[in-house]
Amino acid sequence: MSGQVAESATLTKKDFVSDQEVRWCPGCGDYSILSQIQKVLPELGVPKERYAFVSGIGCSSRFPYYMNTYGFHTIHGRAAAVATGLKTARPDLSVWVITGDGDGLSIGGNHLIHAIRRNIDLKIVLFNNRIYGLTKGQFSPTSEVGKITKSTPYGSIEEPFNPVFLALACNATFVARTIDREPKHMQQVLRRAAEHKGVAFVEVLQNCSVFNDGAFENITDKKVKKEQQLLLEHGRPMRFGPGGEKGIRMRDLTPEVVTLGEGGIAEDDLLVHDEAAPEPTLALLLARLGFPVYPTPIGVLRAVDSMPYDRAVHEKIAEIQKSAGPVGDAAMQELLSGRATWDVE
Amino acid sequence: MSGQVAESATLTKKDFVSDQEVRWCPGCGDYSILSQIQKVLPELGVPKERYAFVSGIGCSSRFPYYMNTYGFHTIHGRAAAVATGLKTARPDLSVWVITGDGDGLSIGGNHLIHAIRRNIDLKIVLFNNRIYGLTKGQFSPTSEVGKITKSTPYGSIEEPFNPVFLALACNATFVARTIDREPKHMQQVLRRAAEHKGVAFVEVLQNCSVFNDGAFENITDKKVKKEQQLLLEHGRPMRFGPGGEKGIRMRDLTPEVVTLGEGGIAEDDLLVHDEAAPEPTLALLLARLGFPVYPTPIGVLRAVDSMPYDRAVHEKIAEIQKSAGPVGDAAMQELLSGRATWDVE
Amino acid sequence: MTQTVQPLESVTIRFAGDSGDGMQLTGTQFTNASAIAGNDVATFPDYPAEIRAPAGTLAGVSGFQVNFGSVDIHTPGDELDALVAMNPAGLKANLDILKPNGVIVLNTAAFKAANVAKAGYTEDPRGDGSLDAFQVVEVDMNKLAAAAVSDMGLNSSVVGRTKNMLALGLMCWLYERPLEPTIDWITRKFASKGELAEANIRVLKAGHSYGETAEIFHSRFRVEPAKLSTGTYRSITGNQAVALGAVAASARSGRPLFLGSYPITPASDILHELAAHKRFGVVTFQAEDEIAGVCSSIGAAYGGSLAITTTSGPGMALKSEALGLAVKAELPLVIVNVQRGGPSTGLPTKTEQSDLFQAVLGRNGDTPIPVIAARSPSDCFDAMYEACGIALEYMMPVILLTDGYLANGAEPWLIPNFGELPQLATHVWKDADTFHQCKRDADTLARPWGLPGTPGMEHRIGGLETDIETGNVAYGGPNHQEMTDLRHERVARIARSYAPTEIDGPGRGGLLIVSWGSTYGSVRAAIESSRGDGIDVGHVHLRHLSPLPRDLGEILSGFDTVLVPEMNMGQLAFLLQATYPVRVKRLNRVEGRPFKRSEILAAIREHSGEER
Amino acid sequence: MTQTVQPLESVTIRFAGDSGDGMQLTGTQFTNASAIAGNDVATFPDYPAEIRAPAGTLAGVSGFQVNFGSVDIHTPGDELDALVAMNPAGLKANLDILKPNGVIVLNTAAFKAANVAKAGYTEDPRGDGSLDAFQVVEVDMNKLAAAAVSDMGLNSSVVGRTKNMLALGLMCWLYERPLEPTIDWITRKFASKGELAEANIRVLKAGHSYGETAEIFHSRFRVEPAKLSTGTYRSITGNQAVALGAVAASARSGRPLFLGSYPITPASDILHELAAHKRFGVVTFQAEDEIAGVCSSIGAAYGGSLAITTTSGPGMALKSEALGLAVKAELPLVIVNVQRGGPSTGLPTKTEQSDLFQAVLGRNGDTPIPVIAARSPSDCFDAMYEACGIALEYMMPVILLTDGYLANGAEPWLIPNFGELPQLATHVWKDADTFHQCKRDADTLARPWGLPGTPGMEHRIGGLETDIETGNVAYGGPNHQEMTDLRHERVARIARSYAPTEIDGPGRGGLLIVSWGSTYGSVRAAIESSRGDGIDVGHVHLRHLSPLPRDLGEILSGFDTVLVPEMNMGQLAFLLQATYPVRVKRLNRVEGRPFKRSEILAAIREHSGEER
Ligand SMILES: Cc1ncc(C[n+]2csc(CCOP(=O)(O)OP(=O)(O)O)c2C)c(N)n1
Ligand SMILES: Cc1ncc(C[n+]2csc(CCOP(=O)(O)OP(=O)(O)O)c2C)c(N)n1
Ligand code: SF4
Ligand code: SF4
Ligand SMILES: [Mg+2]
Ligand SMILES: [Mg+2]
Repeated sequence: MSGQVAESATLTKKDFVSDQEVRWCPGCGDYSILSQIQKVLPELGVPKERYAFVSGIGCSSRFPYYMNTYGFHTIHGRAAAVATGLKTARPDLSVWVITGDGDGLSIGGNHLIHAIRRNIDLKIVLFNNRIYGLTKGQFSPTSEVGKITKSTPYGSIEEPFNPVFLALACNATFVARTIDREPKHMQQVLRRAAEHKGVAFVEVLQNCSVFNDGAFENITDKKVKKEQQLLLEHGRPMRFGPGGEKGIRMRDLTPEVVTLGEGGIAEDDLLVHDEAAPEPTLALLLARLGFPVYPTPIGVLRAVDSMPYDRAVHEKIAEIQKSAGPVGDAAMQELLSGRATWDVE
Repeated sequence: MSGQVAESATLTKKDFVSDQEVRWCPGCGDYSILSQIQKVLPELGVPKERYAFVSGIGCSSRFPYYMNTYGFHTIHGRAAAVATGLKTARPDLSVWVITGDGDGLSIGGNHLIHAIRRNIDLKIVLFNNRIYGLTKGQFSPTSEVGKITKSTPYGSIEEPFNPVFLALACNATFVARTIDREPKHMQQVLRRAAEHKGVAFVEVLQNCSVFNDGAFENITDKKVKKEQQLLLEHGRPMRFGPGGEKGIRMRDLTPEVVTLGEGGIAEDDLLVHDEAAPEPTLALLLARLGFPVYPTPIGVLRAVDSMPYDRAVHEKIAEIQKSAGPVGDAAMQELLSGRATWDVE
Repeated sequence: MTQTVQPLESVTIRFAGDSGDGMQLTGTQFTNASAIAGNDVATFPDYPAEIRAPAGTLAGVSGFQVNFGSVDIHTPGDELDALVAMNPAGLKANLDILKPNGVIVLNTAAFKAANVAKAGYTEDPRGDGSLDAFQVVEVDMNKLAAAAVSDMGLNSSVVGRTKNMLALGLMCWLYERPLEPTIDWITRKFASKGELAEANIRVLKAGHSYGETAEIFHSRFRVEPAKLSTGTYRSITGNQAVALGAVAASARSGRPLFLGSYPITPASDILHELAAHKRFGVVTFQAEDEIAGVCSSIGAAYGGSLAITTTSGPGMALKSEALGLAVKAELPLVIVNVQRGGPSTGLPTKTEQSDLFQAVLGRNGDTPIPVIAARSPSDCFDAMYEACGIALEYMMPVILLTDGYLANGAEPWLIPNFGELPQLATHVWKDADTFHQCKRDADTLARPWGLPGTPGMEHRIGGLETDIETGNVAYGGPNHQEMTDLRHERVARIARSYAPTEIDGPGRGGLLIVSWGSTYGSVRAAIESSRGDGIDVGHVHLRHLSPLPRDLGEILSGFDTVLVPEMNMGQLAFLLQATYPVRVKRLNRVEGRPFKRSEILAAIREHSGEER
Repeated sequence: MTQTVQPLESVTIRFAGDSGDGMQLTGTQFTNASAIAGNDVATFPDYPAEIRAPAGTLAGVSGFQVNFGSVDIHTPGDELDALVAMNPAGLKANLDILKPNGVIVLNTAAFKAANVAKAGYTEDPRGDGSLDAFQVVEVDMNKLAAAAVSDMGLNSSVVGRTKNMLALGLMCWLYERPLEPTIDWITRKFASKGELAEANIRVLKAGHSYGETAEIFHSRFRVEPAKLSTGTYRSITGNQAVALGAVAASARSGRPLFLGSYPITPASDILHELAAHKRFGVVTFQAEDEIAGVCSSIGAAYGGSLAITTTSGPGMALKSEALGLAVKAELPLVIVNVQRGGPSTGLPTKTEQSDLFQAVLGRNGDTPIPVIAARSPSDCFDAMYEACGIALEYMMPVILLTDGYLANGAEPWLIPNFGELPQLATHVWKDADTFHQCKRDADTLARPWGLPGTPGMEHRIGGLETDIETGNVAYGGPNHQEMTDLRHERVARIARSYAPTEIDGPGRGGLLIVSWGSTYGSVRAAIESSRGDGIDVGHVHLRHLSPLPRDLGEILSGFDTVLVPEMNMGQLAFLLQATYPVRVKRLNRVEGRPFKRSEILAAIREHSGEER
């Protein structure tokens, strides 16, 4: 987000809670995401009125109604496109896109990849529950092969998208992943996303308690999470496991799970996370790790600097305006007249 | 392409030339692509009537009219979606998608990435001229930053897509790149694409002589091509340069241009191409190489086996039909009746 | 003990509770039991757009209304004879449509102070006199359910979820419905979870026994079987009927069925239903969006499938560009639009008829497409079958309009004999020697369907204008005029094949009602009532919205007043006025529900005095 | 030598050649020279959909027709006084509209046997008698051009590309047009390529001198300046005028201009034009598709911009879903549809008026949107300015229809005084204390425009139905009815502000012609002719297609016959009949070009005998 920092020191979570009853199912992971965003926003030093939440259609996309900020619940799949216009017209706002795996990756896939490619300074939070919730349980572009749903009674045969992987292929300047059940981690990631200048793409693994309950259990469950989550920290070697006894090492171009101490493996042998690497090679490698062979990377995969689109647009305009001189009635008249005129008397 | 091989031994290029006058500009790279495809098809052992060419809208998309095969010139951006339906309904056909950088990556981006993700057995040939030709010269999603076009009189500020990189992020099972000016190479690549079972994505660097002349000069020009093109060959070390004296070596995760012999570097030190690697790591790395730091990889970046979507669909149907018994009037009557009926007398 | 049994002609009841209370399922089972008992039925499922809006609130109320009778039933009923309220919100949301002295069965377990407040009551309605005009029956459904399964050792949340079966059992007792269909269904549904099956069945029976033993009702009610035509029936919803119509048309035309679709309420169930019919060679493709849905179908049609695509209003809007391609390329295709409340996302779970303009006129260019509409849930089968037939016979896209009410509503369906369904001819061309893409059928002007894969018939089609003789791309003006005229003529000719328009009632005279789509039932019901009152009016119900029937103009001119009731702002009325020299009266209601009989009746009374 | 000079009232000439021959540019320069010479002008650029169709073929012919005169010029002319044929195909493609005894100037260098054959001639037309009825002037343009620059050492392909300047110079001589405007333009265009500038200027002058010195014409022609209103003029195309209208409306409303658009013929030039106006704070966003084009504009409108989106038919179809959102969310937005031939991709470079249905009725739900249309290239400025004004005043999307003919056609424009353009008011709300999103303006019923970034006015909007009082999501039936009624009333009220409808000619009587959009010119021309013949008919030209003017019904009822000429199959005719108790006569022509005066004249003659 851009915009000056105003006197917003006194904002609290409460300021971001709207008067609308929250209408998600009991146990839905969306509640946690709402709560974390409401907690993080007051800390960012942005005046409340500068926030605008734009969403598409889906359970997740009801989000803006619950935020006491400016909000626009648009149409299915188009949040990124609407937000692109809003942010390009109004770079002073902090514009957040709330979308689902269906909204953002199925019908809205094109707008998403183009918004990321352009590096529009949007904070895109994709609630990935690997299902269409609002339409009552069809498979989505992130559903796993073999998934039985209302529209795939014999099991899905489609290879799913990996959202962070796809975002990286669009040259995303900020890519992260977090989990509905990990409030602290989510807050950290959201804060980082908010502070990034340029597009920030955040995938949140979100449980749909009604149509896809337990979809992420194998990595989020308390009992396995230490084994199954690889917490990324910039500049730190990649360790995981209950006591941090495991790690990731590279063998040529293939990452490998190793146990520290075994076969003489020391921390120095491990891959070190570098979210700021100019090339996305490491981030791409990380994006592909996951259950069952690897732990699933959680945290910021990539964060690099690049001029946001919306700022570039307005800098160019300002530059031209500066050199062309003030725009007044005379300039307008000149514009209307064009180059070649003649008089009739 | 699938389908049995019929007696098509006698087919020649001429059989694939339609009676329509070709209406591209003089010097357009599209002519070469047309010619190479017309040369390759007769060699594939597929009966002529099994070929169907589906395109969107653009100069490139006029392609089907010039092929004496079945052809469908659809609407802007939707070729991949139309072809998906055709191939899924008719796996016996060899279905080719002809698209442009605007048609396939701008308006049609979503259908393209989903077709690739699903591994539908389509042969997708993307004519990348980094411009909108048919609408007379606006920038496209592959145009470079700074490009001055009709719609960007002050230069484009958008980071372009890298088509092969994007395709790889959709888990493409076959990805290749070739050049309008390199007929032999293009033929090889097209043949490989045709023989691949599953989606084959081929980017052709194509010169638009009217609106973007010379866009690829810096890698395709005779004078520089040996320096600037990295010809990929499966299982072979990556060498390039007029006498093959240069090569690509990995330094941790970063590829590096080296000169053989210098500093004791031998062929063994070079990266060896492996198009069949189960993980796309190498292909992703290659996809990102290019002017001015690296030579541009040309050839097959990735080719791995995976069940095509259309085949999976029909195998499932066949399996169910086998176990459920023949479908006749009785089965239809059962279907209409459903589970619970009652009689009124 | 013995209770009296009171005979009734028809009854309307509604189950209402939280979105999580299983009301849709309960209502469906009660409907099936009623149908199997031989009644005619009509249903109205009515649920919120959220999956589970906050428990206990008005926003979260899910309702299922069913009207069943020994007479012809045309609508789900204007007013309720009985309301089953699983919680205070379910009561509050529906009290205004309960008849005076109607029955309220309420679950006392849900009338805790907190629930009462959540429903927006300041006081418990059971104590504030607001229910005095009704017969209130208080039942602690949770307790009775728990008792019925007390020895099974189930956890309490599982037990809680069976309470809808208690309500169902009780209502089945009250209206003498058989339990067997529900028991069968439970057994099938929980086949792999024997414990759940047993629990549900026990609670169902407990509800029934409770009616029998506890002296809570003064009498039971009997609704004799309706005098339906003889034959074998099933209960069917509009969405199911559309799906079956497509499979049947595929079988009868010999063209494999392909559905390219993107889920959207209230159309998704067609996709779900067809996805299960792989045995019949059905290919379903869940596309990435509606555009890919229709485009994949266009591709499949090009390849020789009977191709269809299903959607609702907003999705239909997205398909409009591609429909132009189907028109230009002359490919057979059926587009089903299950209409819902608009504009924009609007009221996604509520019914409306406001996409008629879009269907008939909503495309760029001069791009006519035939439009037909279904009138009842079971009629969706016939309408779909006919739509497929027109598409194949005329080689063009056809739009079928249904709506949310038809899609989810159920009624008894006299199962057709598959073998007697008319064969559907196609224009698949086999002979390469005589093939030319512009050689048209003299009657329908359809072009031949030259399928890829056929040796010697290679040709190209596309969205650019083409020469009328050669099929090659052609930009000439006179040719474009001829092609445009041809496209109009091709559609216009369809009307030649319509049966003469049926007029219910007098063929000329004072008032004529013209209706289309799902208003059929309400209009029929109102006209029957008005005839009872001695007011006879004519009624034409249109299946074909475009092209309109050739004899319609003359029919309209035979009446002094034409009244068009629609669940929109007057779209058919507009089309009629544009087409015929007639001015029509409009009755428009967009309240997300079918017309009430009484609303139409009032309009009949008003306008039948208008003879000049 | 001296030639005679023959005075003429108006002249129509056409430049025709290969797509690569620069005919559009040549025609444009001739037009500008004519305008600067004080004539009224109308132009008709007519080019193929391919960038460079095969050289020498009929498919590759690009034409530019211009009609200029000392009298009011309304159309580009039915028939040609002179045809400049740069090659045999250019000759063949246009001979049928050349007047008997008309002038043909042809480039002999292009009449090689191969070219003659490519054009589809079996014999050189110069020898087969087919040109006998015309005055043929043969000029070896290539040779003359080469001679003019022989000492410059240019390569021959560069020289070849100057031959259009030879033709231009020659025609300027023949019609006494000044060369200066063209010389100025060449100088600017090739500012950085001095050699090219010089070559082009030399060849242009060589053409002029050739006319002067070679005895090829019997006389020159003089067309005196037209009696236009006094003031300063420029030549302007419809696309330019739309762009300027938008910038002016932005300046006069104080809202920054945002254009989200995707290129499409014939609308792309509006994007090109606006992309150049960053100085005026204009933000142009070339979106990934038309949906993103309109959605980004919706986002910008939400953020407080004067947002517009520009497209043509197929792109318009793609935008229809999002337009529903703009209606529901009540955001100001102007959608410009530069119509072209349909259906589907159709005739991308040809004009048509067949998107009227789509504009007025082509959306899901009951979703009214005001629609206005421009009638001439320069009128696009006023129409766009008005569209922006309505959008801002009523807080709703507005559709502006132009077409391919208006978009590319040029005419003299009396440049308005910027300071005198009406100020455009907006509903931007500043005061948080009094803000409520549902508090409507009593007159327009517009909601306040509460811009993000304003402290204390945080609120949510969206595409679901909302409560009329609170603005919260609401699924209730009666509320939906009220909101639907409100949306209709909001649009209906716009008609209150229209000036009384102007009737050209008698206010009642026999025949009334009702036209809209670009047919204006042809109808005016025909009516002027018919008046000359003593047949006086009334003429109403509609700027507002929806809502229609309140006084239109009465006007229509005052005539015996209403004739509606349209470049479509009768779309306005249909809307009029639907709205008023009137039956209209249709004159429909879809040939990818404007009506000829003669076509309308014939219809006037036919129908003016129809008084009853
Ligand atoms: C144009 C259009 N197509 C389809 C729909 C129906 N629809 C609403 S939400 C949705 C998918 C929701 O999935 P997701 O984005 O994953 O959100 P979730 O409900 O899972 O949070 C669909 C298909 C719609 N509202 N509009
Ligand atoms: C729906 C729609 N939008 C826009 C267009 C206009 N259009 C036609 S081709 C094209 C882009 C062509 O670019 P590309 O795909 O790169 O093809 P090329 O001409 O360069 O081969 C556009 C924008 C259209 N025909 N239809
Ligand atoms: S359906 Fe799933 S995603 Fe939607 S609100 Fe319920 S639990 Fe959450
Ligand atoms: S405009 Fe460019 S891409 Fe199109 S035909 Fe001409 S040279 Fe080829
Ligand atoms: Mg989801
Ligand atoms: Mg291109």
